[in-house]
Amino acid sequence: MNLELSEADRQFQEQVRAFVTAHLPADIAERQLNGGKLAPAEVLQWQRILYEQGYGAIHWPTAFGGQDASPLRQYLFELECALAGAPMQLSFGVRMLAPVLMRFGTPEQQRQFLPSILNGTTWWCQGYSEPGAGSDLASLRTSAVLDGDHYVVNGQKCWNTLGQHADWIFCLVRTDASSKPQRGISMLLIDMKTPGITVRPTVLLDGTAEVNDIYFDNVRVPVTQRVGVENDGWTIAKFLLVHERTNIAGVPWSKRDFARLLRIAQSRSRDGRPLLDDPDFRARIARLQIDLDVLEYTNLRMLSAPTADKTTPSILKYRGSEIRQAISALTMEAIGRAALRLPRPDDHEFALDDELTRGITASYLNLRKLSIYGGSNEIQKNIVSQVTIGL
Amino acid sequence: MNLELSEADRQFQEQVRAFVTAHLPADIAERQLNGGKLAPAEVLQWQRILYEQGYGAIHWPTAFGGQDASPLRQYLFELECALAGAPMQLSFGVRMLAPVLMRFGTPEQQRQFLPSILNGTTWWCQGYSEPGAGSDLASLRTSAVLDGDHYVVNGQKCWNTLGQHADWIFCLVRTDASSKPQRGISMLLIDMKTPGITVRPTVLLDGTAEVNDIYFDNVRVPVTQRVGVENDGWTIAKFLLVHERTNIAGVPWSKRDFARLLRIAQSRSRDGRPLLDDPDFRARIARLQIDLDVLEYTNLRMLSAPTADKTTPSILKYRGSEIRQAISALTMEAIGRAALRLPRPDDHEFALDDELTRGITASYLNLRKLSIYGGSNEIQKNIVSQVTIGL
Amino acid sequence: MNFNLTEEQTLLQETLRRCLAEQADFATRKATLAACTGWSSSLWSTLTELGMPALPLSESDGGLGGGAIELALAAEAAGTALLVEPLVSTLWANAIIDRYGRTPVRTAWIAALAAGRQMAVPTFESVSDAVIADREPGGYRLQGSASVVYHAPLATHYLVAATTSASHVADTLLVVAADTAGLDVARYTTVDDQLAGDVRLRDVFVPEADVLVVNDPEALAWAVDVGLLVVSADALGSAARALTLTIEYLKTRQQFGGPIGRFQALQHRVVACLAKLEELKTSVWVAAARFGDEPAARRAALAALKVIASETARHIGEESVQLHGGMGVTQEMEISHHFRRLTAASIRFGARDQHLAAYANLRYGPISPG
Amino acid sequence: MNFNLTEEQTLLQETLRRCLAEQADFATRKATLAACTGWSSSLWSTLTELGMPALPLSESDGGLGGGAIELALAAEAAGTALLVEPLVSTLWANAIIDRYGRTPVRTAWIAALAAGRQMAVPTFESVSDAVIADREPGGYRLQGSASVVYHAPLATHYLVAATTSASHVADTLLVVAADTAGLDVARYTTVDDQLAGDVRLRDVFVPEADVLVVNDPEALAWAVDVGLLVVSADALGSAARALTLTIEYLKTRQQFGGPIGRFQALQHRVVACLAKLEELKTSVWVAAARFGDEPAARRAALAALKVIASETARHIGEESVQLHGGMGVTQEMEISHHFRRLTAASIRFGARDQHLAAYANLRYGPISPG
Repeated sequence: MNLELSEADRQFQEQVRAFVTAHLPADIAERQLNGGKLAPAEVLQWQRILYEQGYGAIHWPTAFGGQDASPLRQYLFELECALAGAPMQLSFGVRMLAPVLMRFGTPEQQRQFLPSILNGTTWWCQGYSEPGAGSDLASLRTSAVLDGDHYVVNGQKCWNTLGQHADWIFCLVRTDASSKPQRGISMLLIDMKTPGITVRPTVLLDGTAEVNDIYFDNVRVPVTQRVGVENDGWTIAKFLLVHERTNIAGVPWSKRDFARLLRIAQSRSRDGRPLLDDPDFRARIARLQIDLDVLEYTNLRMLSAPTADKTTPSILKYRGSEIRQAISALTMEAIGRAALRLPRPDDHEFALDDELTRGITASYLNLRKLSIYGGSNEIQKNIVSQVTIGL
Repeated sequence: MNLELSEADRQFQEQVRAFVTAHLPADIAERQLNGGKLAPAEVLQWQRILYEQGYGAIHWPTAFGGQDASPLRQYLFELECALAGAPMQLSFGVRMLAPVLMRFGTPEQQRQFLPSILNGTTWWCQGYSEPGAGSDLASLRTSAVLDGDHYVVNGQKCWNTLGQHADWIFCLVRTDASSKPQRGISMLLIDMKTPGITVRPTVLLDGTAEVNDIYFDNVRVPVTQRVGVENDGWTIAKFLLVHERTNIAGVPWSKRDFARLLRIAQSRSRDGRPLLDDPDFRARIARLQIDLDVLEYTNLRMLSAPTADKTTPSILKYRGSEIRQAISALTMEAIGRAALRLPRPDDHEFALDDELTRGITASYLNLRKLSIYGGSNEIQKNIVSQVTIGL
Repeated sequence: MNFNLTEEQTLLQETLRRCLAEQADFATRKATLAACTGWSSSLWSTLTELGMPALPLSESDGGLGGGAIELALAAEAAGTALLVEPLVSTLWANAIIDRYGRTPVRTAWIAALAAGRQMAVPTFESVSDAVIADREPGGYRLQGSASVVYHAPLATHYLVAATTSASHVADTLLVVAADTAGLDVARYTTVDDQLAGDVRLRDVFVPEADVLVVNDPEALAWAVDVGLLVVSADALGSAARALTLTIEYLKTRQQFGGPIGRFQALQHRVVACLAKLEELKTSVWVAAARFGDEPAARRAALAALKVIASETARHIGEESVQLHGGMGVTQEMEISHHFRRLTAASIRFGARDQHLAAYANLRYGPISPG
Repeated sequence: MNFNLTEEQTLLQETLRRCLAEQADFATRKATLAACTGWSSSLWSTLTELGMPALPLSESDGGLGGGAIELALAAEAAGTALLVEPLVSTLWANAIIDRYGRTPVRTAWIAALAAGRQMAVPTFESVSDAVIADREPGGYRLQGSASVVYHAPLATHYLVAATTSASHVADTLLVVAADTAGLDVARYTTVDDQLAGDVRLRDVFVPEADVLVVNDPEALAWAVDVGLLVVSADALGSAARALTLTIEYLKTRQQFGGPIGRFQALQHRVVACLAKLEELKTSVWVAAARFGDEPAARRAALAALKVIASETARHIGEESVQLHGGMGVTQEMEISHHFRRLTAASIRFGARDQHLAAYANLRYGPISPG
C-alpha cells in the first residue's frame, strides 16, 4: 500500500501540467473556471491542440495514435486538465465510439473514422435513448430495414447530447423486430447530413438546449456503416457501458468545482466575516471536502486493484454524482440571493453577475442530469444489489 | 384555525397538572425523569392512583368509568403525565384490550375484566407475534382446538412485552387451519397461571428482558374466554391496530426526553463553554426541537381534523419514532465518553453515573424497537404508498 | 384548538383555485412566458377583480380585511399555479402598508393599491437589508441598493427598509415611487421565471409624508416575517403540486414492463416527501396563527418555518425531478418549473442555517462569549 | 501508487482471520461473556503466541516491526470477530512504547510486553485528556483521572497523558504501574461488552525513568492518532461483518411469501451501506498510509477518518438492526453485538463534530475572530 505516485507517473503528471499551462488558451480557461460558456468550436480547438501535442487520446493504443496510458495516468491527465480549466474532451468519439470501432469495427471503418476523432475534425454524437426506452434499452423501436445495400432508418431518438453540432451519429437501431427484445439490435454510423434527419432541441432546466430529439424519416444508411454483426448490437452496447469507467466518478470536475466553491467561501462574507469562518458553513464545506477526498481515493483504489470488482463502478457513479451535485448546491447557497438570478440573453445587464456568481445557478440546474443519465442512480443501486443480494 | 386551547380544555390541563403535582410519588418521578428504573409494582401503583382520582382511563366511556375524553384531552393528559415524570400507563389493558372488550366482548366479559384494568389490579399482556409472523400476522400458527367447552392451545408467541409480570394474556390463535390465512383466527383471553404456559425472557440490546417468548403446551382455555365470533379474530386485530392512534407519535415522551437533553446540554461543557453554546451542537439540538414542535402540531392537526385521513397516522408513527430515536442518539452524544458505560448489576459502583448520564445509553439501545414494533417504519411507508400511489 | 378553515377562508381558497385552474393552466403560462413580457396583465386584471391586492387591506380602506391565514392561502394557490404575476409580492407589500401606512400615505394611495391601479413591492428580505437614510429637512435622503427584488420592474412604488443609525439593522420603512429621481431598476428574470430587478437608490429624497415607520426594529421584523410566511406558503403550494405530478408520473410511466411506481424504493422516497410536505403544511399554518402572538413566539415560528421550507423545497424539488428521470429536466414538463420555483424558495429570505441560528437564539438565548 | 497488501500483510490478515474464526466464533464469545470474567485468557494466550502484542514493536526489541497498516489489519480482524480481549488496546499502547519508550523503559520492560506477560493500555483519547504533572525531584507527581479506559482492569501498566503547564493540552507521556500507590481503577463493562475502568490518580509519583515524553505535544498527537486508527479499523471490521450478516438475513428471512431481500427499498438501503463501507475502507487505508507523511497531513487524514468512521458506524449499525427487524434487538443475534460495538466506535475518541472542526482548521486555517 503506497499513496505516492511512482517517479514515472509523477513526471507524467508534471509534463501534462506543463503542457496545459503552455497550451491552454487563457480565455477558455477563465470561462471554464468561472462559470462562463464555451463555443462548440472551442471544444474542437482544444481537441486539436491535444492532438498536436500527442495527448489526443492517451488511453488509445499507440497503434491508433494513443499512449496506451494506464488508468492512473488517464486519471492524472483529466485531473490536470480539469483543474487548469481545460474543456472536457467530447467523450462520444474519443471514449465511446473509438473503443467500439477498435474492437468491433472493420479496418476500413477504423481508417475512416478514428483519425478525425483524434484530431478534432469530426464531432460525434450518440443515438441510444428513445421515448419509452430510457434506462430500459431493450425496448427501443427505431427501425432499420434492409433495402439493397442500404438500411432505411425510421424512428426517433431522444436525450441526444449536443447533436446540433454533430457531423456523425452512432445509433442503436432495431434490425429484427421479430426476435426477443435484446436481440435484433444493430449499431449504425450515420452522417448527420443524410436527408431525412431532423434535429429538434429540448429546452432544459437551465434554459439551454444541450440535448435533442432526433427524427429519422426514411434515412438511407449504407450497410458498410454497420458496426459489428447484424442483430448483435446489444453486445456492443453492453461493451460500451462497461468499458469506460476510469472517470466514472467525475472526480476531476468535482475538484475543479470545489476549488471555485472554496474561493467563493473565502471571498464572500456572512455576518461580517468570511463565509468560510461561519461555523455552519465551514462544517458543511469541510464535510463535503472529506467526501470528495474519499471519493478520489476510492476511485484510485479501484484503478489500482489487481482485479475489477462489479460493484465499485456503480458505487463510484452514484456517489460521484451525489457529491458533484452537493458541491453545486452548496456553491449556490454560498452566493445567497444572487443565486436567484437566471438571466436570459435579452435580459438587462447587471453589475452583480461577476466571476464569483456567474453560471452557478445554471450549473446547479444542469447537473441534475448527473444522477439520471448514463444509468440513473437507481439503476446503479439495482446493479449493486443484484451482485450482492441477488434477489 | 386557532392554536389556543379552549377555556374548558385549558382548565382540564391545569386540573391534570395539579393532580399530578399532588399525587405522583416524588421518587418515581425522579427516576422517570433521570433514566432510573421502575418496579412493575410502581406502574400498578400509579394506575391505582389514577383510578382513585378519576383518571384511570379518561378515554373510556363514562359508563365504564372513563371521562369520554376527546383525543385532544387524552393528548393533554399524557403530556402532563409524561413531563412530570409519571410512568406510562400499561397500554395492553387500558388502551388495547379494553376497547376490544367494549366493542366485541360479552357483558360478562366486560364485567369480569374491565374494572380490574381500570383500578390497576390486573396486569395484561399481548400474544400476537410469532416466530415467522411478525409484520405478517396472517401466517400465525399457534393452534386452539375445541375440546368440549375448552380450547386446547399449543404454540409459541414471541415479542411478548412484560409478560413475566402479567396476570392475563390476550392472544390471537388459529381456530381453523383449513381456511385462508386471514380467516380462522380467534382471540382468546388466557389466565397466565393456567398449567402449560412457560415464559422465557429474551435478552435485548440493553441487557434487559423486556420481552419474552411464551410457550403454550396443551393449555386449556374455557370457550367463554373467546372474544367475539370464532374465526373472526382478524377483524378484532385490525380494529385494535387502527383504533389507538391518539398518541401514535409518542410526542409526550419525546418532549420529556428532549427536556432532559436540554438540561444536559446546559450543564455539560465542550471546549470550555456550555455544550448548548457549541455552534454544531446548538444547530443540531435546535433542528431537533423544530422537528419535535412540528411533530406535535402535526399530531394536533390530525386530532382536530373533521375527518380521519389514512396516511397521517402512519406518517406520525414513523416520524415520531425517528424523532424520538434522534433525541436519544443526540443525548448519548451529549454525554460523550460516559455513554460508553453500560454497567451490569455486578459491576463496580462508579462516581460518574450521575443523574445527567444515568440510563442514557440503555435508552438509546432500547428505543431501537420504536421503528420496528407496532408495524415497522417500512410497513408504515408501505401503507402510505398503498393509499397514495396504490401500486 | 383547531386547524380548520372558516367558511370564508374555504371560499377564498376555492375561488382562487378555480380561477387559476381556468385561467392560469400550464399551457397558458407557457404562452405568457414565451411572449417575453414576463407576466400576463390580463390574468393580473382578473386577480385584481377577485380582490387579491385588497385582501390584506382593512375593510375601512376598501379592503377585504384578510389576516395571515388568508395571505398564506392565497400565496399557496400562487405556488400551486406557478404564478409569475405579482400576487405574492403584492400581498406582502399591502399587508405592510395596511399595518404601518399612516394617514397621509393612506389617503393618497390606498384605494389605488386596492384596485390594482398601483402596485408596491418590498425591496428587502431581512432586517439586514437596509439602505442608509440621512435625516434632512422635511424628509430623508436614501443611499444604497437592493438586489433581486421580485416584480420590481412592475411596481409603481417600493417599500424600502433603511437604517438611520450606524448599525446595519433596519428600523425605518419608507415608500419610494418608481419614478423618483435617483432610483434605477435593472430588470431580469429569476430562476423561477419571475420578473425581478436590482434596485439602486442614489440620493433619493423621501418626504416625511411617505415614511411609514421610524426607529421601530420590531415593525421591520414583522414586515420580514410576513414575507417569510407568504413565500413559504407559495413553496407549500408548489411542493404539493410537484408531489401530485410525481405520483401521477410514477403511475403512468412504463419501464421494465410496468409502471415505475411499483418499485418499492421509489415508493418509500415518495412517502418521505409526503411526510415532509405534511410538516411544511403544519409549519405554515402554525406560523400564520402565531401572527396573533407576542413577537418572540412569532419570530421563532417564522424562523422554524423557513428552516423547514428551505429544506423541504430543496428535498421535494430534487426528488421530484429525479423520480421523473430524464423528463424531469426538460422545460416541457411542469415538474421542471416547480423544481425551479422550489429552488428559489429555498434561497429566498436567506440561508437555512441563519434561520436555524435565529431560532436557537430565541429558544436558548444568545451564545455566551466563547 | 497502489492499495494492495504485501505478501506478509496478506499472511498476517489470513492468519489472524483463521485463528479468530476457529477460536473466537460467536458461540465461544457468548460463553466467554457468560462466564463473567469479561475475557478469555486462553484466547489471549493464543493471540500472544501469534505475536500480536509484539506486532508494533521493533524487531530489535523482539517485535515484528509492524507499521500502521499492520496495526489496522489486526484491529480490523478484532472488530470482525467482536473480540473483547485487549488486542486493540495492546497494539495501540505498544506502538506508542515502541516509538517513545526510552532506554530505561525498554530494557526493563519491553520483552515482557512482547511476550504478553505484561500489558499496557493508554488512558487518554485526545490531547485534552491530560492529568496534571508537577515536577518533583527525581520525577513527577500526578493528579487527575481518566474515564472509560478500555481494558484498564487487565493492564499491568498505564500510559498516562499529562500536562506540565497551565494549559489543558497534553505534552507529556508517562508509564504508571497498576500497583502504584495512589492509583485506583473502578471496573465495569462497556456498551460493547468490553472490560473498562475509570482510572484515578491521587498524588501518584512517577520516577524519571518511567517518563516517555516531555514537552512534546506532537508526540501526544501521534499517540492519539494511532488510537484513532486502530479503533476505526476495528469499526471497519465490525461494519463489514454487520453488513454481511444483514445481507444473509435478507436472503433467508421469509415474510409475505418470500425472502425480504427482494424488496427494493431494503436493497437500496443496503447499497447505501455498502457505499459507506467502501468509503470507510478507503479512509482507513489512506489514514494508515499517512503515518509516513508530515504531521499535518496525518492529522487531517485521521480527523477525516474519525468523521467517516463515526458516521458510518452509526449508520451501518442502526440500519443493520432495523433491517433485521425484531431479531436485531435481541442479544441472541450476532448483529446486536456488532451494533453495540459500532455504537461504541462512534463515541470513542470524541464527537464527530470535533473531528470535523479539527479537519477544517487543518485545511482552511483557524477561524478568524468573529
